Amino acid sequence: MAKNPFPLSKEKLLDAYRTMRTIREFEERLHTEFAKGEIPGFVHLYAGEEAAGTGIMMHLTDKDRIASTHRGHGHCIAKGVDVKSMMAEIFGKAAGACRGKGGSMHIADLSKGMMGANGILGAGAPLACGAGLAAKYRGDGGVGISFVGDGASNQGTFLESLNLAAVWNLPVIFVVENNGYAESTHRDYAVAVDSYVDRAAGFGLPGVTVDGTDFFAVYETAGEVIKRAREGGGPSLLECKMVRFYGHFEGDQQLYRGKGELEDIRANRDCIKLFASRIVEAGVVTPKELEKIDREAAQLIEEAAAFAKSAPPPAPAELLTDVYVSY
Amino acid sequence: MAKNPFPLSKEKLLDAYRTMRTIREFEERLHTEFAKGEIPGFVHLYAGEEAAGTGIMMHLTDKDRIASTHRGHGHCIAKGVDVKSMMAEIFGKAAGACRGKGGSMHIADLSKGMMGANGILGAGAPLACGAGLAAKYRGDGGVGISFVGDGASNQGTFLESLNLAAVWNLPVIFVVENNGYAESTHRDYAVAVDSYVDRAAGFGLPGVTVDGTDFFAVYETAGEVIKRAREGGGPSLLECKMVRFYGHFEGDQQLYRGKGELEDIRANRDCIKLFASRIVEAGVVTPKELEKIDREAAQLIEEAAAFAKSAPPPAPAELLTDVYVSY
Amino acid sequence: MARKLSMRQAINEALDQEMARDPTVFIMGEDIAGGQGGQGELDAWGGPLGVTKGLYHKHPGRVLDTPLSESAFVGAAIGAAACGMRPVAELMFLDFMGVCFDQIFNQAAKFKYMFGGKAETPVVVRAMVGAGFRAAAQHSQMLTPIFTHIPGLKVVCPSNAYDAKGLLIQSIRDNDPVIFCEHKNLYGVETEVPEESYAIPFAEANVVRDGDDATIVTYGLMVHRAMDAADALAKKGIECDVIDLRTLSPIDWDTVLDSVERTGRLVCVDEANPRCSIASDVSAKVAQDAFKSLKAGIGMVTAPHTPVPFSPALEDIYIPSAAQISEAVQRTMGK
Amino acid sequence: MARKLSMRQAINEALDQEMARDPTVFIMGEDIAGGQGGQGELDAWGGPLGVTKGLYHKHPGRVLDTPLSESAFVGAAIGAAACGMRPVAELMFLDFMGVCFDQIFNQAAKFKYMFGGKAETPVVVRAMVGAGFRAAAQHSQMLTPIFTHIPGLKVVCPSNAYDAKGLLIQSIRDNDPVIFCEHKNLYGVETEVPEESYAIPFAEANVVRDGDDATIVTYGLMVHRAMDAADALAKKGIECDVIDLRTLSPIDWDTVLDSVERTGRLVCVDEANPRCSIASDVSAKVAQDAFKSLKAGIGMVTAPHTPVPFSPALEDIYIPSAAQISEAVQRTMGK
Ligand SMILES: Cc1ncc(C[n+]2csc(CCOP(=O)(O)OP(=O)(O)O)c2C)c(N)n1
Ligand SMILES: Cc1ncc(C[n+]2csc(CCOP(=O)(O)OP(=O)(O)O)c2C)c(N)n1
Ligand SMILES: [Mg+2]
Ligand SMILES: [Mg+2]
Repeated sequence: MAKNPFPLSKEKLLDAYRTMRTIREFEERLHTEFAKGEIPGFVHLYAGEEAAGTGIMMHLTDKDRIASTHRGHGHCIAKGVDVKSMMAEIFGKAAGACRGKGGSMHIADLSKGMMGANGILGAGAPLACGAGLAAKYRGDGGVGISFVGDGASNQGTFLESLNLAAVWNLPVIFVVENNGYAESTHRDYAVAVDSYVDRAAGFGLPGVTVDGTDFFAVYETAGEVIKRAREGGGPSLLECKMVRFYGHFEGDQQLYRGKGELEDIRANRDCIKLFASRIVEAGVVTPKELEKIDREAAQLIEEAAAFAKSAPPPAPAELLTDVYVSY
Repeated sequence: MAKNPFPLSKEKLLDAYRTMRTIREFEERLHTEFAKGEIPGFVHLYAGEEAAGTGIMMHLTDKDRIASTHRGHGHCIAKGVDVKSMMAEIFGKAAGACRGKGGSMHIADLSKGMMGANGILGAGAPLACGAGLAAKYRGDGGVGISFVGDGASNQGTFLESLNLAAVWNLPVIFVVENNGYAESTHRDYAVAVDSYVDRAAGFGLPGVTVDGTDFFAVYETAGEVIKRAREGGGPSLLECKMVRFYGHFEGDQQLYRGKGELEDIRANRDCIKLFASRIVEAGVVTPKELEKIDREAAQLIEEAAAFAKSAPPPAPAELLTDVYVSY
Repeated sequence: MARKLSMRQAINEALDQEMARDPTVFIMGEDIAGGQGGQGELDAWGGPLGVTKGLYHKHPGRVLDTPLSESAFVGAAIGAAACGMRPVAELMFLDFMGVCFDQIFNQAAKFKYMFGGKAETPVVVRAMVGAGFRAAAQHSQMLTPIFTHIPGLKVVCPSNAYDAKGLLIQSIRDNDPVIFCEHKNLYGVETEVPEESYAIPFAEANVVRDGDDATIVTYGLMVHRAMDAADALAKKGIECDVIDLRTLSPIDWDTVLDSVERTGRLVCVDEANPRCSIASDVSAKVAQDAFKSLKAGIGMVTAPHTPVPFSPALEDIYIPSAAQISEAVQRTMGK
Repeated sequence: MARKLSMRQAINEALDQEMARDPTVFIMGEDIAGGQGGQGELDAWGGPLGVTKGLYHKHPGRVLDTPLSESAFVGAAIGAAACGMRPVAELMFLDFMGVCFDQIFNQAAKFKYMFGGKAETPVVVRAMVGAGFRAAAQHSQMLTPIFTHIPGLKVVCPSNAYDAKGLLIQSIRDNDPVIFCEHKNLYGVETEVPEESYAIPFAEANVVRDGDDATIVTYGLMVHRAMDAADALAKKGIECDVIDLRTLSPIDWDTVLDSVERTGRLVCVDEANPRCSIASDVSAKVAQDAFKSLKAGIGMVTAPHTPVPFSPALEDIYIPSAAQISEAVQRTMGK
């Protein structure tokens, strides 16, 4: 085997691959199940964007907390939320991560530092500031990570949070997942600056843009900004330029895409393929090792889907639990 | 008389002086009346900041619209709102600009393009965008001007508006009136960038900072950005660095100010004194001419105060008018 | 008038006709056309549920896609309204009000009063409401009571395509800010809708069924559940007035009070949560002004005091049902 | 217990004692200390009305001044609460909710339910409410009904210093998000307040006066108007129960229903606007569950359906008065 030229051990590289493959399998399975009419509600898939969530989350432990978006499955999986319980949640079952009450847009697992997917754009940013504030109070070295899309980067809640984190010097990273679209609207229609680094600068935050389909670029840059935050160096903004493989939500025909655009990104900007060929070409891992993980991921998702489908729905009494009911 | 080296005719210079003096008299009178307990509610004075509002408003006509702040008296006067009706409003009288229903924080006169003082920080920014949008629709060359304080510049509503105006290329100017304080908190605690020009850049807007106590600096720069907006060149941000002569609101002891700070700004950064000495020293106007205006302004305010005090309050039936009452 | 339209089409037609009639009308919202800035189709979406589809090409320059900044664009609509335009802003889901509520309740709603009658703000904010879409807690709320509470706002919630067209046209012509609530589960439901333009006045409730035994007061999707309940009750010999309020603010008290004075029994049905709801509001009014006519305690059927659950198993029992309504009516009859 | 404190002091003491007791408690808000970043005094304000004065130096690092960004800092308080802290965020005027409502009603209020019980959000949002300060339409609203409508929020509104201390301590210890409403016209009013820490449980209304002829239900400043009315009525031989709800959500229905079952007459008093108000909510509950006991139509005394006017001449008649309350009581007695 060749010498490992990467900033991660072989084991960690395989971990990263497994996380990305698991997310991809998860999302592709949802795509199929949704088309079959098996899944209720709105489902936003993270397929194509796996390298970003994975590259960032590899630096985190359970005491680090993330606030996610409507497109949260990938973040959940990378943060260690149980895949079966996620699948059951999305199918609306009692065994779901949120006992079926949240669904795709509201998966959370506080014990893993996952503060929730969020149906409201930009809403996670102050929550991540709160996580950073709590960590600062406790002095436990934890960080808060806020995810936001290119479209949601125009929400006042997010923008205020950039300032708050800067003036309070919070250990918070604002990740802008720039996949080029907000629903059907192109990013360039809705944002008048070329780079989010400029926007960060407008609030006094260091910012950096990386190719979000390049796992290593994300991993290394995230490592730097997270380390700085842990050491009291304050917040940063990290823009990941990435691509979305499916529609905004399931059911979207994507007529707004240019001709050949989807084919092109799938062929040339598939972060998992890119990652796999890098580590294989460097001779650090073998195709066989990856294939094994592929099979295991497929198996895991198959099990999760079977589990979710056969699991019972929440009992009617669940309607009134988990909230103060005064009426 | 010497040749006029200023960008304004002598007549216009005297107009500007009159506006500023009128604002100053108005505010000083309120200060006195408030101390005597004659004025209800919260009153925020614009004294010390006159050059900014005046220098900007001299470029506007009634079809240009402004959205003001809680510190709105100066904007109103400079935009041509009747001083007597303003005074009556602040005293809560039926003859007030808003028939006594609005008070100091809600003076408006749509016929003058004054869309209202506003009790909610940052709330005027989208309204000014709306004014710009309406002007753009009509193609009438009008502009919308949004005023916001240094503190309110951290409101999401304001920040979103910068982006909206940029991506829609609206004829809107965002004026940041940076008087160094938000209530008792210093600007530098709450904003992590040195200049609002950086913040504007983060949204793709040209920005410029001027000495807001220098009437001519404001006047010339405002002229440029307003002209550009009228011609379809889009929005700008204009930061005016200025000083507040009184407390945040009347009653504020200002213990948060540094020793000698108030004395210093009053002595050295009084925009009216600075303006007067510039135009007198240039030999364009005489002290006598200014004194005459001083007397007239004092007289006007005296009359306005007398009018306001003796005016009757709104009739009880007014409680239920001007709103749909369904209950 | 045999032509049938879905509520989605009726709303589209109302917007289309008002834009054609009045050059100051324009519409804006997120992906209200769609495809802006990209390489593909323009008007790719016509709003997430396709309600505004087709208007972009028909009314060039008057269908504005917005960045995802509700405070800014809803506020801009309000500002433009104060400057003489008649904008219709789409908030997508009314649940998103939380990021722009100030512009609605402290600005638009208050201008006229605060400014002593010297301002008009003829803006319409359209938004989807209601549960049943498996869209979970942040995309399924009614929230109508919150807007109804605020003086200066008008609140409209049609139950069918015909009303939707006429009420939306009225909303656009009205000089006050209007919150126009579209139940997402009614978009596909068809009724006969005349092609010509017509306006339905506010504060005129619709008695959609007559009966002398009890009065059911409701609005929106719940009108259909109430009709189902009334049908079932009729089989048991109980005949109900079913009142579709259509507008919640202003509200047509006369129709409600007249009916209760005749029937002596009232059940208020609301898909919103119970506390400080439309159901409690109507109940209180009747308990105040028609107490003497009441033969029994008022019945209320509302969603429970919980967020909207995601799981279909729970959401289906969250939404008030025809069975609950008919039980409530029977309770008022001592059964 | 002869020591008297104003409500302002009582709130300050509650914050002080809870911060001393529990290291996870901290407070934040605009100018909550004041003077940050400047050359002059720190803790220069202690909040715009001085409520938090003195805490800054007593609890170093735990009194955080914020930029003027309510969504960000209220949201940060909520986020910190979800991470095990017990923050108390001051929103200054509850009227400012419009710029941060999403964080309160879609985030804090819903976490526990949406996440299947796997999250707690023990945050308190303190804010001033109410009219009478000549602060006009955007700084004088009650807005309590809006928060009461939302499942997952608890809503507290004390009428005096004693209750304020005990209820605030309970609010901080409670595991749900609490909206703590402080009537600005009560800050200066003194009552006896024990020095030691004590918590007043939620959903325990206070019967502040006994009488068998009619029940007056209210909260906040209106408790004082209701007491004045009851005093005046007593002189005419009419004796009223006056119920101070103290917490609006959860609410103590038992005390209300018990009283009405005894008196048979109800007047609900609310400083909020009438539609979908606390007054209508209580009226509806009684019309539903204690109808048989009612001897007369329910009376409601609320602010009118208008924004709060600035002019003292108008504001004074906007706020419900003792005279209106006593007239309403007399009306229920057929007088
Ligand atoms: C406050 C708010 N406004 C609008 C929406 C509706 N919405 C959901 S996702 C979305 C597009 C988000 O785009 P982006 O932030 O780029 O994220 P992406 O979907 O590309 O991951 C919109 C408009 C929402 N959920 N919340
Ligand atoms: C949304 C909102 N938050 C808080 C306040 C309370 N408030 C009124 S004025 C003010 C300070 C504003 O400072 P700045 O924007 O610098 O304006 P200045 O008073 O200095 O002119 C604050 C916090 C408010 N009115 N609205
Ligand atoms: Mg995107
Ligand atoms: Mg300032």
